[in-house]
Amino acid sequence: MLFRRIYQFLIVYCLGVTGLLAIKYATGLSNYVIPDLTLLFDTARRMLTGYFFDVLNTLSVTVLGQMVSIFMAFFVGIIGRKSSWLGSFIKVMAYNIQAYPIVALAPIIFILMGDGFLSRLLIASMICYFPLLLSVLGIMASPIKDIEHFYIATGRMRWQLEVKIRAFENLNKLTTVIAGSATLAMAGTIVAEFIAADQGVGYSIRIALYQSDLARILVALFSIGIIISVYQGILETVGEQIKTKWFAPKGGELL
Amino acid sequence: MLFRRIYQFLIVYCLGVTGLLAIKYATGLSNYVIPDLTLLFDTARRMLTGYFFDVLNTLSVTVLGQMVSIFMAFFVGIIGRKSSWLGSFIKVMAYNIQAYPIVALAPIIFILMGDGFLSRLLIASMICYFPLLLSVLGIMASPIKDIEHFYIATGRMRWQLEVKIRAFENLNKLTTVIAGSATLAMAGTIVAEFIAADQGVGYSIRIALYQSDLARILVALFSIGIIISVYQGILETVGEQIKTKWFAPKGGELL
Amino acid sequence: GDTLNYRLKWLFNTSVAGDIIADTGGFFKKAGLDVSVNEGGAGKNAIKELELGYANFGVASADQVIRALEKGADVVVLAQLFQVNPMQWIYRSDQPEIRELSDLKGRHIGVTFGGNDETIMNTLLAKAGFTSKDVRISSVRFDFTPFLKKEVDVWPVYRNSQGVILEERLAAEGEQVKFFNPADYGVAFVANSVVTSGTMLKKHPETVKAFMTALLSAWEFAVDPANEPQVLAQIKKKDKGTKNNIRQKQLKATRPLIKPDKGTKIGIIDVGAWQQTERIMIQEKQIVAPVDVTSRLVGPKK
Amino acid sequence: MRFECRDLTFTYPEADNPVLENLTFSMAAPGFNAVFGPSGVGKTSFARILAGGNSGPGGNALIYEGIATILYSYNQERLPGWANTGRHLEKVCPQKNSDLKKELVKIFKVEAFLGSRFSQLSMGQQNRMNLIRYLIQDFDLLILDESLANVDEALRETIILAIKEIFPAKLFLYISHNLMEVARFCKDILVLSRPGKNKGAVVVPGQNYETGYTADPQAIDRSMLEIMNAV
Amino acid sequence: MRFECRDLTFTYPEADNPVLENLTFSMAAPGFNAVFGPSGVGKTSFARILAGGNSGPGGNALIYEGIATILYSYNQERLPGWANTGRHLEKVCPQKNSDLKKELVKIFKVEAFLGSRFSQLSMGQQNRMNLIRYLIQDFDLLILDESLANVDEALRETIILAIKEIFPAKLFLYISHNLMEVARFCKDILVLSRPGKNKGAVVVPGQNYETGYTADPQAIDRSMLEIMNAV
Ligand SMILES: Nc1ncnc2c1ncn2[C@@H]1O[C@H](COP(=O)(O)OP(=O)(O)OP(=O)(O)O)[C@@H](O)[C@H]1O
Ligand SMILES: Nc1ncnc2c1ncn2[C@@H]1O[C@H](COP(=O)(O)OP(=O)(O)OP(=O)(O)O)[C@@H](O)[C@H]1O
Ligand SMILES: Cc1ncc(C[n+]2csc(CCO)c2C)c(N)n1
Ligand SMILES: [Mg+2]
Ligand SMILES: [Mg+2]
Repeated sequence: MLFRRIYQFLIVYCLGVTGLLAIKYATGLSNYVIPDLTLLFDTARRMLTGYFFDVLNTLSVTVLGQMVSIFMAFFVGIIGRKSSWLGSFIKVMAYNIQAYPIVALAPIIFILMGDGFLSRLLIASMICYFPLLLSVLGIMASPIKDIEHFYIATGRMRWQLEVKIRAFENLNKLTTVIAGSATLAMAGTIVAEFIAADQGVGYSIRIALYQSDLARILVALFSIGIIISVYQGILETVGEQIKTKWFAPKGGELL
Repeated sequence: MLFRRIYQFLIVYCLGVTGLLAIKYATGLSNYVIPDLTLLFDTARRMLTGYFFDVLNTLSVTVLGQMVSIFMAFFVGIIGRKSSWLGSFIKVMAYNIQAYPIVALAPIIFILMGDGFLSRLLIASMICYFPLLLSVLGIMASPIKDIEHFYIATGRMRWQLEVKIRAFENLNKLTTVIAGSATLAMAGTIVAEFIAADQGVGYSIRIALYQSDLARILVALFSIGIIISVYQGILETVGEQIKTKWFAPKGGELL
Repeated sequence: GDTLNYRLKWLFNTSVAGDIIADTGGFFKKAGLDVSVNEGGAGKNAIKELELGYANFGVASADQVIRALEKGADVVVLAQLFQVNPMQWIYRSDQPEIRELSDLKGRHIGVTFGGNDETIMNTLLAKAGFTSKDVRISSVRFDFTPFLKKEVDVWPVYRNSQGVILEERLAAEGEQVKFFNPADYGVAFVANSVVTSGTMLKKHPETVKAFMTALLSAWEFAVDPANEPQVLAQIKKKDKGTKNNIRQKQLKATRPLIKPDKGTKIGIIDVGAWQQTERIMIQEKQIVAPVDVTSRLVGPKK
Repeated sequence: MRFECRDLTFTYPEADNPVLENLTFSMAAPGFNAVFGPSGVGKTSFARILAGGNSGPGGNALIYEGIATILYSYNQERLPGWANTGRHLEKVCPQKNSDLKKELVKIFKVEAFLGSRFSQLSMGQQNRMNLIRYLIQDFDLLILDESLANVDEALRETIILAIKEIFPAKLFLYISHNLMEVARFCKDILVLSRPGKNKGAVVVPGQNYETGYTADPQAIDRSMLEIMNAV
Repeated sequence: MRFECRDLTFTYPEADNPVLENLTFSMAAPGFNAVFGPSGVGKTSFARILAGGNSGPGGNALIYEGIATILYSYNQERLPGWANTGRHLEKVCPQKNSDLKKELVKIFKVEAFLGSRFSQLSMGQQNRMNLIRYLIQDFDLLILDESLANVDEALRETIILAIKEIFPAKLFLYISHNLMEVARFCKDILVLSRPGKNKGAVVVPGQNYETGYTADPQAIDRSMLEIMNAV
């Protein structure tokens, strides 16, 4: 699984680079616009190790940011699942904040929180939480009558139970979204670093962009891709294990 | 519904501005860090009309971008729902492209495709499609055995039918995600404009940002919020109508 | 004939006054040219556009030109717009004045990592014999909140655009500012210049000549104080957000950068400064080997 | 304890004709009573309206005397999947009924799969597990809408007789398609027939057998005939 | 046409004991046969293994002679919700069977709700609608796993008799908890009893009544007794 993810990423990456090189040689572009392989390897030799550690730095924020996002998404999703005024208000709030592109909110965040670790974390979480929220809202707003009826009828229904029932019945969807949101958290962290921080791979990309150095950007994308593949592979493996072990699902279905 | 969305947005906005002003006066920040109300109203008087039209310009790309995203998400989600090699490959590709922060890819896109409408649209769609994809994948990968059994057993199952069944059974979740993705498409368009375009409200925000003019940014956020509220209110109303009219749901459930 | 695309380095504002006038003031048209003057920005790169055919002329800073040459781009310099680099540092007057480089000691200085202000500041610090322990360097972004909040003392700005805006904004709160200009300490790092591709120059020398003549006379017109009302009115059309008085002050600040004294011909290339720029970039390891930039300077030279 | 229904009419929002029309009858409680009628006649609809009480769509047409808590169970309910059925049973069992729970577990023959998840049970096992958790609640009226439909006949008889013995003071409404069973074990049988036929609702007495009964085939036949005539 | 099962053993992945152990029997086809046994004995498991054919978990223990197409229907299936049930029926009806479809619609008494969505039907209506769509397919063996469990007895009899009349050349395996019904209408009845009891599988002959039959109560009782002894 993990291994597959990595070599599939390598295929995707090579396809991308091959495409760029095809454009380069077809239209005779210089190394300044699209680097050749020599330059690419040379840049990789010089920068890869550094970028690798930059990505690990980014990843540390990503992991935390993803957790914060999951927490926020469930929090808002659970409150916002009702069609009451408050539910709808929370939803409007969550949606509106999302509609503001983070690039526009960033200055306000910096004014309020400075440009340290917290801002990075906040921005990463804000980018990552919304897609999660949409799924959680969709799931939390759909009753599962054949299970819930008993608890409602006997006055046992609490919001925790309702959430648990709906989450459990949609475990597949939730794990897909949560595992998938890893890349969102990563992208979010990089965006945050890009506009604010002075650490992480997003910051390195910003510098490379300043100098229009596509070779460095491609090397950075490579390190990002490898590490995100590994991270996601691990998440997926863990997700599978949680699903099969902990929740002991309908083992051996005959249909 | 629509009306409620708008005044709820106004509340959110006023809360935000009040918070900023509270910080301003509590920590004695000057007008050049956080503008006071006079400066804010003055800026609004000068810029609001212009920003309003900028947002409408942005909205035109948003609507198209959202459609492209929905199409892409279903396309990838449908192909990627199988756990076959190809399905997994498509998924890795989709995830990897997503993991690359658009801020890093955008310059490549703008350089290769020019800075016209198409680049804006592509970037907006790329930002918006991934969260949609996650939901679509989750839904498309969960079999609905009690409905699908007959079609599989009688050799009638086609991918179109499978998709239709799973989409229909998860209509609630899908409409939530699609309506919610409007704000994602909006944010995506603004980011695209922010990075490179020379039209739309993202471009206006960039100019304000280069001058660190928070008053203008706040006015821009106001226009964005109003228009996105209206757009989303309309989407939701349409969604409700589709659900109740077209699909004639379980009218009058007694449980 | 075909439309010529002219890609600026930055957004439409007063510091591109001549470029705006060339277009809206009819200078290109008079020369029989159909030119589309396009805004630049952080995501834009004129030299790449020259190569991809999206642009025929462009504005690029000297470090961009040198970097592009190192990677084999076919770019030539037609004119050097800024005789004095507008890249300067702003600081509040209530801080000790920076009279010599040693006064930088202990200051909290902003630089854009990867930007040319980093290269310039590193050169200055090297000149002063400072190590990284003698000053505090902070990474700077596009918005100057840290400076406004007094978290960073010495902040990099383009003297004629953000410099003016900041000056005004602080003045409104009763604070005065000073500027620190690297050129005063012997660092003449070249800024924005007009470029085109070698192929363009070879194949259409007449067009290039006509273009440059029109552009430079537009700049002459733009910096002539006598034309101020007209010029400001033209800029306003392209740069609506800025207030009138700011625009006026920006124009005033732009003139000495473009035309430091009456005798200076606009666009004249300061070869010595280019050579220094290349040297600095080698020293600062921005490029690995010399690129012989002087051979690519094809416009009128000092 | 009594239950009455006066002129109950109900039409589904999108339907042309009412499912229930001017339904009027009364039933003495307690007892193990039944609702009987052909497929589609409106038994489930009726049961769910009852379960809604006076605040539901039935409104004032429903008159409950001495009946406060109404529970409605049906054969397609599921238990959540995160724990085994035994744990779920424990969780929803009021302290005071834990002995009752143990007793029912034995009678319903579910001990063997208390350790299994609900989705791993056979249909009849699911039916029984679901019904137990209702029986250990506090209720005055419990509706069993085909709640034992997928259990085999022998076990069903055992279960019904046990329920009658253990809960003599409660009212049950048993919905089943098994005519013989209804005729044997139920006290009052509300027979629904299609609206339009204008027969209204008839309450037929059943044989109401208790544990250790001796069947009287002719009496059963008579009850069955009466029920069939009422349909 | 014949169907045989040799030493079929099946254990669920997480279970301790097999559900089916050394199941061995053979059955002549065609005919309306049954699988009978108490709740949880393994009828559904058995039926689904059969439906999997030789490529399923049953593998070579299953021997089909002259039986190529096996269909498995059960009572909890649903039709998609986007169209009314009539449209769905049309959609899945092979051209050549459209007369058959019309006939079945009449016999099954489903005309009245062809215009309704599946979720708006009562349980018995859902059962019937689902079964019709299987009957209009091409098949050699159709398994009815409680497919009529929620239909009333009278209608169920009509339906069973009609199926026997219309499809005399096909093999059916009818799973039901109604002993009387099985004894009356089925030809061969495979009676499953719990593994461990080591009784194996017994095939008991039923009365196999056809349309217009006259019931012989004693013969029925004999069959019922024989079945109950085999359990
Ligand atoms: N949600 C609904 N909307 C419209 N009509 C409905 C709805 N639910 C049920 N009906 C109709 O109401 C009638 C009665 O349904 P109900 O489920 O009450 O029957 P029932 O007596 O329980 O039948 P069965 O024995 O088959 O379960 C049926 O004709 C059915 O089609
Ligand atoms: N997925 C599963 N995993 C483990 N055990 C299972 C699973 N499905 C069924 N069982 C067990 O296998 C046994 C037989 O189940 P099956 O559903 O075949 O019974 P059945 O004869 O159809 O019963 P019923 O008449 O109640 O439907 C039961 O004890 C059940 O608990
Ligand atoms: C004329 C002119 N004005 C502003 C910029 C934009 N810019 C580039 S770097 C930087 C911050 C200091 O390094 C800023 C504001 C420009 N390029 N040219
Ligand atoms: Mg019913
Ligand atoms: Mg079964």
